[in-house]
Amino acid sequence: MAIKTEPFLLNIGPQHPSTHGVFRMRATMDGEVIVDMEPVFGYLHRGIEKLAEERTYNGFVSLTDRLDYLSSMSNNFAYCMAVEKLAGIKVTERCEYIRVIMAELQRIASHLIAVGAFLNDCGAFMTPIVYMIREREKILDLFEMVSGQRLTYNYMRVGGLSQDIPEEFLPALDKFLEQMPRWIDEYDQLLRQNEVLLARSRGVGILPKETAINISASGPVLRASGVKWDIRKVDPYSVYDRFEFDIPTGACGDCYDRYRVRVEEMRQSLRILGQARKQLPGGEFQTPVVQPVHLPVGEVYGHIESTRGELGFYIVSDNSIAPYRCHIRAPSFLNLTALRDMVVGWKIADAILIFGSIDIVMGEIDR
Amino acid sequence: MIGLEHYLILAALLFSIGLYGALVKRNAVIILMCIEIMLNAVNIMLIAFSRFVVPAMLTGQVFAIFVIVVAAAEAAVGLAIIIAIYRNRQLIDISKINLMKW
Amino acid sequence: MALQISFWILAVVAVVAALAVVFLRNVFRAAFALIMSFLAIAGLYITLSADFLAVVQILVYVGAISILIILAVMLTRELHQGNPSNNLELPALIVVLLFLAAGVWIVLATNWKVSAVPPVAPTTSALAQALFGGGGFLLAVEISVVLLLAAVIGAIVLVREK
Amino acid sequence: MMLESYALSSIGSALKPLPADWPGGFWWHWLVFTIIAILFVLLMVLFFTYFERRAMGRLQARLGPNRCGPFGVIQPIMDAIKALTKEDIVPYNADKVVHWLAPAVAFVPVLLVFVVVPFSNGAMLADLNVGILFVVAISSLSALGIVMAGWGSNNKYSLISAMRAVAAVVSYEIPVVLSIASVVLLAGSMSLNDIVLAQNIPFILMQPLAFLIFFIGASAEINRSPFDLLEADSEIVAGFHTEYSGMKFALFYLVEYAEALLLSVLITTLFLSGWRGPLLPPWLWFLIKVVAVFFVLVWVRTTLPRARIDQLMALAWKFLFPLSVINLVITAIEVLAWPGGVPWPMLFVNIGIMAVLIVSWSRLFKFGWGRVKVEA
Amino acid sequence: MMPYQLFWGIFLLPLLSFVIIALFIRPFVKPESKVAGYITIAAILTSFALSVWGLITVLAAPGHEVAVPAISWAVIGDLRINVGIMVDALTVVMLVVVTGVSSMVQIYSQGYMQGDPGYHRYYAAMSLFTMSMLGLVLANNILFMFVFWELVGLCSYLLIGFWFHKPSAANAAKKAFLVTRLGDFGFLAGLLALYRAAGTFDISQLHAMAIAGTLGGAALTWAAIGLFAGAAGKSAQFPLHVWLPDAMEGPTPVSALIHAATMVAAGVFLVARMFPLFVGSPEALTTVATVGAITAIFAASMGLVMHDIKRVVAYSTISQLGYMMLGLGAAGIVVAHEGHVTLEVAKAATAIGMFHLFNHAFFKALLFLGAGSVNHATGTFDMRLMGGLRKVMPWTYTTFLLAALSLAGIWPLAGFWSKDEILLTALEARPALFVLAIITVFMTAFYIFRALFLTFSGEYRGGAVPEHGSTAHASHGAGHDAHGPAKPHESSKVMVVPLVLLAIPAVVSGFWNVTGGFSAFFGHGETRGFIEGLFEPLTHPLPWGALALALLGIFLAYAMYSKKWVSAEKIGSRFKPFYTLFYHKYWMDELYEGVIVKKTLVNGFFALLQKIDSKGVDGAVNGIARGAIAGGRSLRRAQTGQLQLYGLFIGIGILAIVIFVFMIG
Amino acid sequence: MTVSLSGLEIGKQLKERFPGAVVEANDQAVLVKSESLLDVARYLKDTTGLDFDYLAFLTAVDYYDYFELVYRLASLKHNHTMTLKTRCYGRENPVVPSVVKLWKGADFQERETFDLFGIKFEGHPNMKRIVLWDGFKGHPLRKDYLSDGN
Amino acid sequence: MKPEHYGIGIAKGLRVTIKHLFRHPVTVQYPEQKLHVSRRIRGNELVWDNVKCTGCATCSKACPIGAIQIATKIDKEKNKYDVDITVDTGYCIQCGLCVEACPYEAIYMGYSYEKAKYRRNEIIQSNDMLLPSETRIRSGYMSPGIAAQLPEQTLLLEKITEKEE
Repeated sequence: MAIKTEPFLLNIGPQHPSTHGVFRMRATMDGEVIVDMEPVFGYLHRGIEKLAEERTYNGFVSLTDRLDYLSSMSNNFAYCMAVEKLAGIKVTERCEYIRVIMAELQRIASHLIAVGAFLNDCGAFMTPIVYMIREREKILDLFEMVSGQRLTYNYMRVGGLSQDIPEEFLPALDKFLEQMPRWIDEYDQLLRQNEVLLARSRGVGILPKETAINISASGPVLRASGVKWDIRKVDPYSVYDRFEFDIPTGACGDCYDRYRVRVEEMRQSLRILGQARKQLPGGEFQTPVVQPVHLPVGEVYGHIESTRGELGFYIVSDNSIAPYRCHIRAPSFLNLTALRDMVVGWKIADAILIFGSIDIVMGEIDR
Repeated sequence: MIGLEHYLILAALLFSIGLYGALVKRNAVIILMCIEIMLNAVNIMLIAFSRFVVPAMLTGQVFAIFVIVVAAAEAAVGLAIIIAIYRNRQLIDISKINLMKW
Repeated sequence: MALQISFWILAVVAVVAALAVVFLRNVFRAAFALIMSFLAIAGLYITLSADFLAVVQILVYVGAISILIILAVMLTRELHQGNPSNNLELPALIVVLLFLAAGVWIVLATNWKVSAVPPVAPTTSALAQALFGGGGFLLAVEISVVLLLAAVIGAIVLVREK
Repeated sequence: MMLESYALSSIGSALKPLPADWPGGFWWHWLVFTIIAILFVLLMVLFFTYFERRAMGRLQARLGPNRCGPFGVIQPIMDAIKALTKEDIVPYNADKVVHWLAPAVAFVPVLLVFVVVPFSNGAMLADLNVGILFVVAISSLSALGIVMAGWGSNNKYSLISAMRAVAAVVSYEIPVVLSIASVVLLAGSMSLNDIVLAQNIPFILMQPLAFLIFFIGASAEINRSPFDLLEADSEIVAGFHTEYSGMKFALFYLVEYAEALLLSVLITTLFLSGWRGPLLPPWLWFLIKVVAVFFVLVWVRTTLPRARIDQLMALAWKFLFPLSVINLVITAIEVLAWPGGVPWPMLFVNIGIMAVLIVSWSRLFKFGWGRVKVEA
Repeated sequence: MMPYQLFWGIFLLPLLSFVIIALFIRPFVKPESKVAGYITIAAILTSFALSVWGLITVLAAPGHEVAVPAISWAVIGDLRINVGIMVDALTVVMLVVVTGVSSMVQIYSQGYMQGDPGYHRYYAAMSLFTMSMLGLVLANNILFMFVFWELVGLCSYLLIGFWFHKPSAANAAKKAFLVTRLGDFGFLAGLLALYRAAGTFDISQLHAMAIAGTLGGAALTWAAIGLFAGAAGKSAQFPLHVWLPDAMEGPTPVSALIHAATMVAAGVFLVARMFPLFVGSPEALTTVATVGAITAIFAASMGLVMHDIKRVVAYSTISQLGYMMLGLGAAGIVVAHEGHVTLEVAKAATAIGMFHLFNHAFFKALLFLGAGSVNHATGTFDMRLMGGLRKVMPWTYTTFLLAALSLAGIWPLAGFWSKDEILLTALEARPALFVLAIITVFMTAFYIFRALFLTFSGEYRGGAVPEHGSTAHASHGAGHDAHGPAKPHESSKVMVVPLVLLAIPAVVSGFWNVTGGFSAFFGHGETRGFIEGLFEPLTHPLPWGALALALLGIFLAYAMYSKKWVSAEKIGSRFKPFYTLFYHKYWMDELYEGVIVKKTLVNGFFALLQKIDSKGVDGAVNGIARGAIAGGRSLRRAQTGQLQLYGLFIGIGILAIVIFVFMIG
Repeated sequence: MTVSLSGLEIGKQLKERFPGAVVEANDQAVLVKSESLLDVARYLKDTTGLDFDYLAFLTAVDYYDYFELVYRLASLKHNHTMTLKTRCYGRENPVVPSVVKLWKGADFQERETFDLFGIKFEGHPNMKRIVLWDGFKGHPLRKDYLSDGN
Repeated sequence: MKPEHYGIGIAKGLRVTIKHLFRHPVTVQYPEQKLHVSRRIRGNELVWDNVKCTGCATCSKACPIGAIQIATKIDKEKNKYDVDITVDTGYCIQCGLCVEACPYEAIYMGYSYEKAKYRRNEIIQSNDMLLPSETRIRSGYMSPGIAAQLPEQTLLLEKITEKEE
């Protein structure tokens, strides 16, 4: 029972509680129904791509932290991998494993926020996000332990890591791996079968498979639409080919599927973590050449499966100390393209939910 | 002492105000409001009669209940008509809705 | 005494609010004046010891009808044009005043047979008896139910999207 | 009890000369109970704001307010002081009169309702014989305040909120009144005190379905989560009170909690046998029950996500309304069958009926999501 | 001893199911779930059980009648309308027929309508129909009978036009509705005539008055003919039969229930119910018998040439209904001829027609359901595209065969017993009509076996062809497209079981009257002598003659369509004029459409009226009008179209009246 | 494992199909003329065996003389990728055809490229700035961009 | 997926939340109650060792932000190089690259994290303000020796362990 009025313009954001940053939707509304929507962003644009052209290869690592600030480790990872690919550096086994451990921990941390924020958008008053932030804090503790920071880790370097993991890290990780599955189960109990949540999210904001592909969506958004596409599987980088894990996919690409896919991915990440923990070898944590100054002329595209999708760095080098051009393929940015298609025709409440289910980070979109 | 006449005159006054509004106003919603005032005036009268003339029987109150029922129905249908007209013609100015003129 | 005071207060409020409905330019405020008037009338019912009806008045008129009217006001949004009058102001005023005069004259000229019996105290059960009891208005109640149903269906049909 | 009871038969008769048997005259009774009612409301609201934040904190693995005073108990007072000293902003181009009046219009009816609430046997301001109807009628008035606020703020979010308020209030009045009607049928009176007196078995057992409908419907009407669409902060920021600050905002805050209090009090009175209980004094029982009900509200709010407006309406019209009608019919039959009072074993039957109805109706209705075609 | 109030339940249960489905199930439940079907089936099966109980009760009751207390419904002035039900032999037999066939059909529909988007609507309409039919049967009051009569018509309209998105179905529904309405005018007229003459609507009072003779003469005759007109409309008797074949556009179970077993039989039932009135009027009886006989042969002849299996069965239905009418009329004539008619005798006389109705209901429903089953398998109704289904659909074939044999009147199946009674009565009453009837026997046997052989023997000819499927296939509903042209197969169990269950009464129901039990039941103990002894071996040549004729027809069909000894085409071309005549249904539709509606009404009568109007009336009017226009111009300014101005005038008017009254008073 | 298709092979195919369109084909990428970009892209997307249904990213590089546009295509079906390049000349008003009709994912990326490089995409439905505000002067990712907007 | 329409999901959720009522809250009351941070914490101030520093300006080059200014001049009186270091802490992003880059271990990340300033000019720090002191403890970032002396990090992971129900 929608109340129809004449169309009017509604600015959702940039100062709106659930736009996850400074994002704005210029929505044309008919009553509560959105008839047209235009995303407006750029409030956070810092020109990181331009900054990259003026920084050394290693000096830029700390700036990649600021891209997707909820998964800085993945950003570091992707950037370092791309540069190493260009420079032809082969990093040590131990380093690869630690990187994988960090990336997967980061994935869990980020998905916790994504899911929590999604449920919060759904109106579950703070509870899920508070619970999930608590779990995330545990992961952040681990990150703090290795890198000394809780948000912008700046942990990886071209050719390795900045430091080896401290000795108290592994016991803590074990403890985490032991606890976490039960917490995830508990969150599942909290809302997975909840009638209201089902009503709100199932069948809402469906992103069909074809559209998802055409729109270059990636990550959980793409997988929720039923496409089994995960860079870790289809183009295994680092040591991902040594782990057993599944790619969870959704049935139809609605908000509920995106939520479920994220939760399942957390479980899969735990599986990977368990295996990586077992296989973790000793040895050096970085290759002797730590500071590559002049990289060979050429171009490279290195991509990883970041928490939000395919995060890629396209780097063109001209043998100077800095990249000639560094393009960042930001998953949120491309996933956001799908927003208009998904939102139009739904109510404002659904729009918020759909937006939340895409899980964007403005730092990455605006760059 | 307040007697029957007071209430009746009050009712007449309210009725007249409502009638004036219904006759004069252009906004259909306002006209509907005025009609509600008229119905209320009638209700006051009915209840006053019930109270002063047949205090033991409450017949007037029974009729007032029916008036309220009719008023509710009238409000629902009237507003529905107004909204329907508004949707089609984007106006609720009753003097421009003169389709009764052949 | 209390009765008198309350009558006069309520009567004045009712009349002034009714006048406000007619003369206020802002439709939304007019709607609130209408609510004011309804509330005053509910008070008047209490002075007439019709407590049940007073509550029903609030429930139906204030709680439902006014809300619907406000909804219509918000939906149609012809607010800032306000509440204009048509060109019938003067003739209507004359007719209405004559009407009022006739009414008042009739009221004053008639010799009403006012009963001295005290009113029924709690009216609820008495009303129920009158409505549903033997020799009551059961048929009328049923008919009004049908009327309401028809109104509801009619309203739904009218407002429905194509 | 210190105060003896005096029941007004109606306000109509109250306007007649005062009876002589009240010590110190009739006005004392009014004065005392007015003060009690207002104090009760204000103190309980203050307590509730604290209690809700505290309980919600604990349910969310947090602490809640803990800075002001021991365990943060004077937090609400601090909040009040802060609200009072804040700048009062009226938005540009807003309808100023409406904007000013809205909080008052919302607040007064809620306060008024407590006139008929019995704190102990007969301890109430006015024992109206149309008590519960009075409650329903007056409490629906406070929606007007919300509509005024939404309208007067000159803010689109507020306007959406006002429209939602209109739709929700009009819809939810019906199941709520119908579920109350079945209670009234069982009690045989509309006076709240009589309803309490009629509850030898709490009506939550005799009328489980009515309780459920009332709980859902009334929490939707006072926009408690999961039906807090009017102030859905993740969607329409804060709805009707987006543009309010300072004291006016505090009044809305007060209204919100006073309504929650009202809901708790009504559930206590209608379904949990009010002030009745063994051992403890009645007013304590009353308070305990009220707080317990409020805790359930907080608990639910902490757990559930928010419904959407069309689902809210669908729930009212397709689920609660038919079920409340059915429940009313069943209750009427029971009352007809046992005119002297429904025997207690019927409570098992009623619980059974509730279970069957809910399960079967859920199947039929599916809460609105059964119809979404999801292509696997 | 169960209380007689239970009879109400028979009627109320389908009503309840209708209400539940219409108000709750249809809006809230997906059509995929079969809830509606279960509810309907449960309700009607219960009704059926109650009906059987009723039958037993009435059989046991003295006088074969049960008094059920009436309920006072409305008191309008002096007119007190009671709602009562009339339970006698006729009622209970009809009850059993209606609920029995209906329950079978509902079960069958559970399979047939599966997956249709209008599933719930279908069951709602079916429930409503069953309810109204039962109401019609139970009513003790001719006014209520009329109400239900119209309700039945409405349901028929709804169900024929069930697939209303198809123009042909919508048209057929309209046609059925309009044509039966023609008859209903007769009914209404008869009803009013009766009320005027007798002053009551109560059926038993009317009976008593008719028997006693207080009601008689021309009034009775016209009233009876009026009632018969209604019956003819509903039972598709000769001039009003055109709607029934078109009504086959509805779903097949609808055809089986409404257009074979129940609604069309309502006409016959009406005549039977009011039979004491007819007995008082030989003219009316002759009309009934003649129309019946003509309908019988007329429809049978058309049934000979149809390609659509459902239409063959439909024409067969018309023909059989003609038989029933003939039976009723003839029996009436015989009875009236003997003089001194008592109520019992009059009622016993209806037994002949009603017995055929009773038997016919089962085997005709069976035939329709069989046709539906075949359609389900092949996706078409066109017999030219079927063939060879005997092997793949053994159950359907067997039951269809039994029904066909029964229809053809083969000993000892049901049709044999009832048909020959009619023949004999006709012979006794009007030999001319007997000749028509006996020819029909041959035709019946031929056409039904033609259909049988075309459908079931020989080779499979492919089922629905996409191009052709536009008519036949489309009538099949949206849900079954998937297996239309594919290989035919036996229908699902839910469809076969009702077929088998129906086959049982189709075989055995005839034995009830072998020794006149049925007549005795109807006549409340009174039987007529002329039926007794009819079936004792070879005492009477007629049955066996008819049997031989029927066998001849079967053989001919066998020769032409199964073995192809005789070429059907050759015979067709030999009798080209007849074939064309039959195939075009005697151009009845064209006659109605072209001649009656267009020529007579539009060109003739209306044209004449127009001429009178334009010349005579207009001349006079125009003069006045011109004056009025001149006046209107001046007054026109008052008509602003502005509602409030009108309101003001009203106000002024009221004021004037008030002032006037108070000045005077 | 994602197969990176050699530019040489695809270049050969493209040369056959679109003579004159391919400027250069090396192991990494195929460089096509901007006029025939749309045809080539459509061919790459719709041909069975290639099925490049996924536009991984799109960006530009400023080489002073010309802008090089880089399209990284992938096929989810066959799990292979390739890089398609084109160049556009002129610094005042460089124009290339838009591929947004083929891959809707190009929508924001083309707008961003326009925003930061000043390359116009012909056929884009909503060609306006995306991350910078409308009145912004200059295109920051150009090599000759100075922060005062010249 | 099973049919989930009878409020079972809601009941499960309610169970989870009520369970938390009986668990310990995880938050700490910050100003009174403090946790130990990581030994490698990159606190929001740099600590400079004027003895080890040669003024080579490697840190300044490594800084991606350019927040470190190094100026050297010859102090003729004392006959040595004078190093002037100026760090704009407002710009500093605490990436730690300067510490990593320093060949002489002359610059450290700070251990403390509560160094908010009231005035803007206070955040630009130079020579003496950067020296280690009681309140300016060096962090163990990139220097395991210091790390070993710092207290062990408090982990939330160990602080609350769920009780087995």
